[in-house]
Amino acid sequence: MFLNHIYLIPLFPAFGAVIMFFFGRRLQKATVNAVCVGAVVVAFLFACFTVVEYTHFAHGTGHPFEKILYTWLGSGDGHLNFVKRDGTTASFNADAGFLLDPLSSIWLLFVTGVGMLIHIYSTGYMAHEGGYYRFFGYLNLFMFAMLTLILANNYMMLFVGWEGVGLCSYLLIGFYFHRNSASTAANKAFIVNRIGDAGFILGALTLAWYLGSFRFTDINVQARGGHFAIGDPVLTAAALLLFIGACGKSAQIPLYIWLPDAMEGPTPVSALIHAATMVTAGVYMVARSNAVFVLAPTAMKTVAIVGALTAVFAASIGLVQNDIKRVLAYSTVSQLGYMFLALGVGAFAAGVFHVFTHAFFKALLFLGSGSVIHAMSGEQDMRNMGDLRRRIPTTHWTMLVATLAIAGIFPFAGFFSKDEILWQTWASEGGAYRILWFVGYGTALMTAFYMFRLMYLTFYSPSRMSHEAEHHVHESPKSMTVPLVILALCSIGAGWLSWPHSLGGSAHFEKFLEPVFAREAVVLVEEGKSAQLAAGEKEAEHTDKTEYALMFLSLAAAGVGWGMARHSYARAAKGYKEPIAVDAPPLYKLLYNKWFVDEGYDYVFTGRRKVGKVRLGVMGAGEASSWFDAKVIDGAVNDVGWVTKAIATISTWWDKWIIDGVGVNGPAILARMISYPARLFEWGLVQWYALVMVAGLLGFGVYYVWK
Amino acid sequence: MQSHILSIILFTPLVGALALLFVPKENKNAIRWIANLFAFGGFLISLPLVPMFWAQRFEPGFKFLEGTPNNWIPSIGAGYNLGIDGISFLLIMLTTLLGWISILSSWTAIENRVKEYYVWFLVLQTGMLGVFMALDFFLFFVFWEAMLVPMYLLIGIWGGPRKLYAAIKFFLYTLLGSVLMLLGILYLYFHHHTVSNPQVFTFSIPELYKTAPLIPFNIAIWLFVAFFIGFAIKVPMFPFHTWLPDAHVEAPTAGSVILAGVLLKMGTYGFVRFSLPFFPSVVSHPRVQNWVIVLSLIGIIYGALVSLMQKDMKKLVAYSSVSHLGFCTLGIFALNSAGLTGSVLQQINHGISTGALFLIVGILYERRHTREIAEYGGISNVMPIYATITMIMFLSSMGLPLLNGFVGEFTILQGAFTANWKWAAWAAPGVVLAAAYLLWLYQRVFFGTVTNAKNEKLHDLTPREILTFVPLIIMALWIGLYPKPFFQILEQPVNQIVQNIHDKSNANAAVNAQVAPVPGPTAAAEIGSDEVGSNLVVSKPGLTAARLKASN
Amino acid sequence: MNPALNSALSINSGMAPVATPWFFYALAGMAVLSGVFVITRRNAVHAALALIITLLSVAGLYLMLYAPFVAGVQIIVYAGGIMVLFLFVIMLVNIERSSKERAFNRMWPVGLAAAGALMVLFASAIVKGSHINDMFRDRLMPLPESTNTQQIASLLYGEAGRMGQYTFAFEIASLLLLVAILGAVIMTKKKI
Amino acid sequence: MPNFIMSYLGSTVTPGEAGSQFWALIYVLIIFAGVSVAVICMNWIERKALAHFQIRLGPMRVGPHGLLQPFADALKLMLKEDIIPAEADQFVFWVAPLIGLLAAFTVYTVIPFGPSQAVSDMNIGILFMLGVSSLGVLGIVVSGWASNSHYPLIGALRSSAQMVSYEVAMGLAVVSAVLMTSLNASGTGTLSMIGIVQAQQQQGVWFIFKFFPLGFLAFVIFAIAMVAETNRAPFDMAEAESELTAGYHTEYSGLRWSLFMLAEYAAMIAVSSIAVTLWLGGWMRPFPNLLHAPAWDFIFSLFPGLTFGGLAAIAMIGAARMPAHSFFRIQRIGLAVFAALLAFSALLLLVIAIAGRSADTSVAARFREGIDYVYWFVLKVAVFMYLFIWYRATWPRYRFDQLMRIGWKVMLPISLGVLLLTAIVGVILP
Amino acid sequence: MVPITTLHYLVVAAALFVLGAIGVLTRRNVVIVLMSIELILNAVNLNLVAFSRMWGNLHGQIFAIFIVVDAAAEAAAGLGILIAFFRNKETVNIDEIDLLKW
Repeated sequence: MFLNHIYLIPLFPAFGAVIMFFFGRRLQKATVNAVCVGAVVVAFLFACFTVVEYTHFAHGTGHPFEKILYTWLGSGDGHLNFVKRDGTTASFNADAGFLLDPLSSIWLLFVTGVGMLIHIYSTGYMAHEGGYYRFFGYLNLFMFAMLTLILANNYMMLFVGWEGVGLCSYLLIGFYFHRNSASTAANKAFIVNRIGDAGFILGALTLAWYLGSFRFTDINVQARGGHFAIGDPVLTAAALLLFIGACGKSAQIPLYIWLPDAMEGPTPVSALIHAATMVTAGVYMVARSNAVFVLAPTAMKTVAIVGALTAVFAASIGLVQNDIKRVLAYSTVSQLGYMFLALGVGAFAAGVFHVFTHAFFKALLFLGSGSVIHAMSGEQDMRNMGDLRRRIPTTHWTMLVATLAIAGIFPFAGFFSKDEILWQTWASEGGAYRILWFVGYGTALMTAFYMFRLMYLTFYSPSRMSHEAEHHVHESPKSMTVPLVILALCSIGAGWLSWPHSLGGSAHFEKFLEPVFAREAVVLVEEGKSAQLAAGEKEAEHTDKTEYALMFLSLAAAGVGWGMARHSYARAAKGYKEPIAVDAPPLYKLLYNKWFVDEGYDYVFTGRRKVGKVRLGVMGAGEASSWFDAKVIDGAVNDVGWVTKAIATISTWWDKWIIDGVGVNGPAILARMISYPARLFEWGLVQWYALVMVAGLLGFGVYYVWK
Repeated sequence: MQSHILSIILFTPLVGALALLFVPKENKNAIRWIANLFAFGGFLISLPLVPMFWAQRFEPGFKFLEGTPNNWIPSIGAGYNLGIDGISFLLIMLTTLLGWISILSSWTAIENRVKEYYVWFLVLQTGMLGVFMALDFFLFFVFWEAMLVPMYLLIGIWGGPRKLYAAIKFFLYTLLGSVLMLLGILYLYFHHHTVSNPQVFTFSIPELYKTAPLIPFNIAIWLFVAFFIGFAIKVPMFPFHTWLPDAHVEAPTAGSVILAGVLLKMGTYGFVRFSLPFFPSVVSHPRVQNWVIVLSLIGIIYGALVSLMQKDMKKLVAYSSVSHLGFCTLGIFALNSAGLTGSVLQQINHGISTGALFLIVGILYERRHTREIAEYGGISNVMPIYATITMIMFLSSMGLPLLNGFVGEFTILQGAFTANWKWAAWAAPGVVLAAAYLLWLYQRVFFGTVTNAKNEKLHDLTPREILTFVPLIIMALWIGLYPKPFFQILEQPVNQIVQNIHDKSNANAAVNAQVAPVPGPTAAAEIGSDEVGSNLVVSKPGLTAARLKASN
Repeated sequence: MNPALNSALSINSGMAPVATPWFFYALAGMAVLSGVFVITRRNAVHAALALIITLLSVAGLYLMLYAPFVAGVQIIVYAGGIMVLFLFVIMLVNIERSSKERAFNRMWPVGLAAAGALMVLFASAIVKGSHINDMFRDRLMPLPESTNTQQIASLLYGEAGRMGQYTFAFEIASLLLLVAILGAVIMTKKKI
Repeated sequence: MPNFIMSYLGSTVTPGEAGSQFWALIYVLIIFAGVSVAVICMNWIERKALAHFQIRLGPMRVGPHGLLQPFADALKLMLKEDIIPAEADQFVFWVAPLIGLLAAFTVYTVIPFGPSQAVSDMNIGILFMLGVSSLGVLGIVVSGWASNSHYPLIGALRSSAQMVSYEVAMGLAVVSAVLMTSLNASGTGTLSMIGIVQAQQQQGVWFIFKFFPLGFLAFVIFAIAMVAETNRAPFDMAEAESELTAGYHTEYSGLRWSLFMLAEYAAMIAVSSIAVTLWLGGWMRPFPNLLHAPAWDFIFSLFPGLTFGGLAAIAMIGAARMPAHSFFRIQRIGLAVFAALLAFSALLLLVIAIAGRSADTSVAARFREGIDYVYWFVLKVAVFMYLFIWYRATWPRYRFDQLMRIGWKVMLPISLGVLLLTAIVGVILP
Repeated sequence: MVPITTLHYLVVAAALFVLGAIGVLTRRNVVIVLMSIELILNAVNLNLVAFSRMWGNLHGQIFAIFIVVDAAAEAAAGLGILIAFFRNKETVNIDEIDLLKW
């Protein structure tokens, strides 16, 4: 029953958003809570029941359940068709359809789950903020977009969610619109996302053009059908384009700049959107189109490399940030880097698992930092915090759990998912990605360091708070702490879902996801064991010693990171010095300024800053073209006008002097000369004229009479 | 029995104009009420057309035919001959809707010479409707020119400071175009005479459809150029667009709504109705098609870039329409059903969203009498409803899914992609830039605190102003959420045009091969097929096909 | 046409000329004489009266030429209408005062010479004409004098519904008169 | 000679038609005499009637009951000095009355006293009549101008203006009458006066009663125009003593003045006889087809005799009631002689009536018929004359602008309307 | 007496015509000139009626009637001009009316 009405899941929050849009202004806070939070809670319950019913429906085959409402784009009955690359025609339509399979059911669960918790959390957090109904309206709209994205059965429906999510992040980041920085950040976020979306659309179009349809099912069937060669150029191009979309959305290297600025928005927003749900959309999309990616090894390599690079790069910046939310933002970027690294090396399941665990502890971290800021009445800079351990105990304990999880300490979720990824990077493709393992390992070390740095600076180090801040410090209300505790439990428990074989577990999570990624990948067996197979049945053969060694190494890295952080920040009193600043000031300056990437973009891409006197980038092009338009084309038109005027003056001159002078007046004067004698003849006397008439008559008569 | 609904729709505004003549100049209210009454009446009368058309949306050819080919001036074969198909039906509905809205919106905007204003507006309305309905080239040209004069006056009299310069520029520019078009028409007219077996002179378009493609290639190319310039100026396409920003900046609000909403569609309508069916071989010729596509791509990027840097809101929106219409022309010259459908749909969307944008700018202009962006800031604190409506309209113009902009743009991209993926690749940044300049505008005008003292006291939207936006928002949402009916309406005419282009271009493709020493690739029989990509015939699908990279 | 009258007419169908030839000479003489008076009299009124006499004598000539209707019209329009007009004008404008000045303009000899030449021309034309035998032959008049008005009417207005030969011309003539009336009124009335 | 007379009486055609100048001359003389007698009687009757209207006796002194007064006046006029104003244009001054007289009398050539009793039956009868009457205007104009003084000039202008404008109305009325003549089988009307009367005979209805309101209306218009045409009674602006000192003929005196008077009266008679011919059926006796039994013919043929008898009786009573005083004796004898004269003519007429009663073509019958025609015609004209006098007695004079206004803005439109309606009705009714 | 023939009428008409011409050409007084024009027209009429009698059809006479109508119109107009002219020029002599002189 639930499965058939799967489309209701996104509609619940949509319904909430619509009510807020029309009646929000007039509702009190309680009703707003009831409507919006209620909508998400209902959506979550509905989602759980749907997933349960789905497991019965698919009983393990992973066969996707599809429910198509109506044809959204295209004329539906197939007349509006287009010519595919191989000349055959295919009907152009993208239907408003919903699909549920293991992959989307996982996403469904943790999105609605985390979403619900954050909604509850934000009732407390936003209690005394203005525009309460507007905030929840946007949140619900976001949930609607995210759920559409997850449940979409074709690329276009996915794109609807994709853009919707981008819009909501724009609205939410720009929630405090009277703050200029917030609106610029919002703009930046939306435009960068749009760049990604452009890539995504082109990718989708290539697929449609090549495979004739937008639906995931059709594409996967064809991709896995074995018609296409590995490394098929078109598929590679499509995969790359899709990956650009993913980068845009999930803030990977070239397009990550918007995420750190997105911290301008309220903290629950950052928690929900920029930690748990939206940023994972890119991963979901890549995972969803794994069949295509698998056929494009080059694309897989780029994904892996970009993932790794983003991870290490973001982590490095994270080391020196002082704003608590900036640190977490960069940690999210680096964790996303990990996920893409996993996808890149073909370990889709591992990547997804890391998304799953990361959602919990990163949301927890953000909410925790939110309650810290709430406690510190708006203070976000870690340098004026410290010694909050006893003042806000629940927040402290929950954040400690999250930090342990993210650092990858043993029993916590982070260990299992990160370790799995590192192991997969090491083991896949016979060691081709080993170099990336080192990068990953370094990032793990840095992650542990900056997370514990955060913990020490906020909780354990001696208090550097200003006096009045110290007085106001108070533990957040129940509505905020309860979600924190729940999330803490999840971030512990989530990891156990996929207890690795090597440690005697049965990796339920992977088994659950297996049908989505591998099963039908019976690709050209005669081509030899390609990466294609690796992703599928890897864990059976070798749980040899290297895996244990790697586990130990990653634990060691976490421990070392923790130690270093403790060493340099445990006693960081007011005016403490950053160790890196002390040891390598240029490196510190570089890292602190985020590798001057933003400035670089401003110079090169957006053109907000002038290079010397010339403005480059889009704005530069804009100025150039508007100058060109005003001066050259308009100039040309005006010149044409000027030329015609010039010709006109010449022709008038010509008319006046030559034609008029000579041609017309000449004969006129001539005529006057000639006519002078004749004129004498005219006296104006009537009788004279009569006489002339009579003379004429005479002549006439004479002629006739004497003819 | 010929249904006369088209004539009724066509002449209701004119009747209104006449009725207005009798109203004394002084009592402005009566004039306004009557003008609105007729404009709304014109819209209501066009409503029954919807179900009637819906019933016969799949039948081929023109519907609601009216009048015989040469019953107007038999001596030269000009006939009062009306008829519409899917494309013109949508554009007519757009015209009547926007006509009514713009008249409603100019309630308080126009204070001096109110009577002439409304009379000219209603005449303009008839002119526009006539263009879309005319099935006779002569009638078409008459309406085409007739529509120029009122627009010139609207800009010239009720415009802003540099109104005369703008009005004259607009008028001369379009006139130049229409003169060339006239030459084209005449050539077709005489060619038809020589070719048609009962040697008859006629202007009726269905007749000309039959004989126009027979024109040999090297002449047809020049004809196409003539028509192209005529329509390109109107669209406006890249090099000919400089009149648009001036015309828009100086035109009164309602004038620019109509100018952007409908007048620009004349150009694209001209392409679809005349250039494509008349010169299939020329249009599908790779070199020509490339040129036009390049121009429209430039239009998209260039338009977006220039609008990014504009100081004046209206100029910004004007350049945005250059960019949007660049999309439309891209869609048209992709020469496949998706491209064409997307292009017509995008025209409707552009009409709705840009119409709304101009109304938005108009509302601010009405309150503060300035369009400089720097003058504004933090408006959303003062006028929340206005801010939300603007946000919706900006999103629709940007092409956010679930709103009308996306549907049009995506189908065009789809069409362009299947035609030649490089085109779509170049068009995609247009979408991004659209987001950029719109959001930047939104931020500078709406976000932030109220800096300029004058902005504090601005009152929010009056019910009348909201009423002007309601239908546009409804249409935007409808096309965004459920565009299927629109696709079905456009299906038949578009397929017909595309099919016609394929048959004709293949038919005389062989002919052209000998005639025009075009260095087309020799591989495939079709001329310029791989270039076009859309009708590429690869011998065998699947693995071992020539590893022709898709992106050549 | 009542039968009684017809029978009466039949008896002198020979239609001898209405009056004896001397009537012609009397009338012609009177006409020419008063014609001379018209152009010689210094006083406009006298000229007018002389003209009236000429007109009446010409009307008489018409009667002799079996054209009673034309004579009637001549009397009514010319004598009754136009001459009254002339007299009116002369009296209103008291032109009479100016009769003291020169009656003839400076180039009267040239005028006279031209008129004389005209006379010579006419004379020669008449003389030559009379030589041609039947140029001015006098055929028996089939013209029934009594029904002259009816015939003119039929020519002017046409019979039994059909348009006469001159109906259109007649309408135009009426138009001409209208125009003349308007013209006269406009030119003369001080303030219209 | 007798058969000559008989041939005359017997001829059924007017002398003009018959082409015999001699008879035409005799006719002219008879008419001239008849008209002068009529003028003289008119003069007397007018003065007596006017007097009796104003309850006074009128001229009683000259001759019994003033009967000789007209002759006295005539004599007086002939003897009076004939003054010609200085600076007047002698010739024109002399010619003017002549033109007036000429115009007045030439009308009579056309007036039909009987089917053959007219000087000449021109087929443009009515046209000729209108033409000549318009010539009258000339006389007046010229007379006014010739007397070289302001009042006559203005009087002349005014009266000519009046006559010209009413002439138009009169012409249109006449045209509508002529139109009625064309409503017979052959569809062609006639302008000749005799023809018109015969048309009335054929159609059996006097035109005054044809298409009832129209004929009568045309008649009324003609009657009014008639009065205006002759500058009489309400329209006598020209001779208005109070304003223009007798208008155009102030400077005239003596015989010339009498010529004007003669012309005026002649014009009156002429115009009324035209009216009679056109509308009242000319020489037809009243109720010709209603009471057309021969007995009625006989009774009506007795009328001439009876009227004269009546007159004689009146004269006889007048003579008897005259006072016996010697002064009156001569008058009583005169009156008695006059009465005897009247009685004798009555007797003669009765004899003719009785002798010629049979409708055969005997001379007596023809003679009786002739007398009947003339009698009825003259009776109707007499009635008109009486009307003229009656108008003069009762109505005040019109102011000149009222006069003109009525002429142009009232009479003309109505006459046009009547003409139009007659044409329409004539076409509609078979 | 020799029977009157059309020739006689022509002679009379010619005479009248010449008289009219003399009047027009020589007289200074506009009224007289107008009258002489009337004379000329009468001469023409006479000719017409004479020929109409000669040829035995009525066209001549009808034409004469039209000429009479025209003469009336012409007289009206002429006198109208005369009065208008007289009112502002106080003179009636035709040779003083030379506004059209170059």
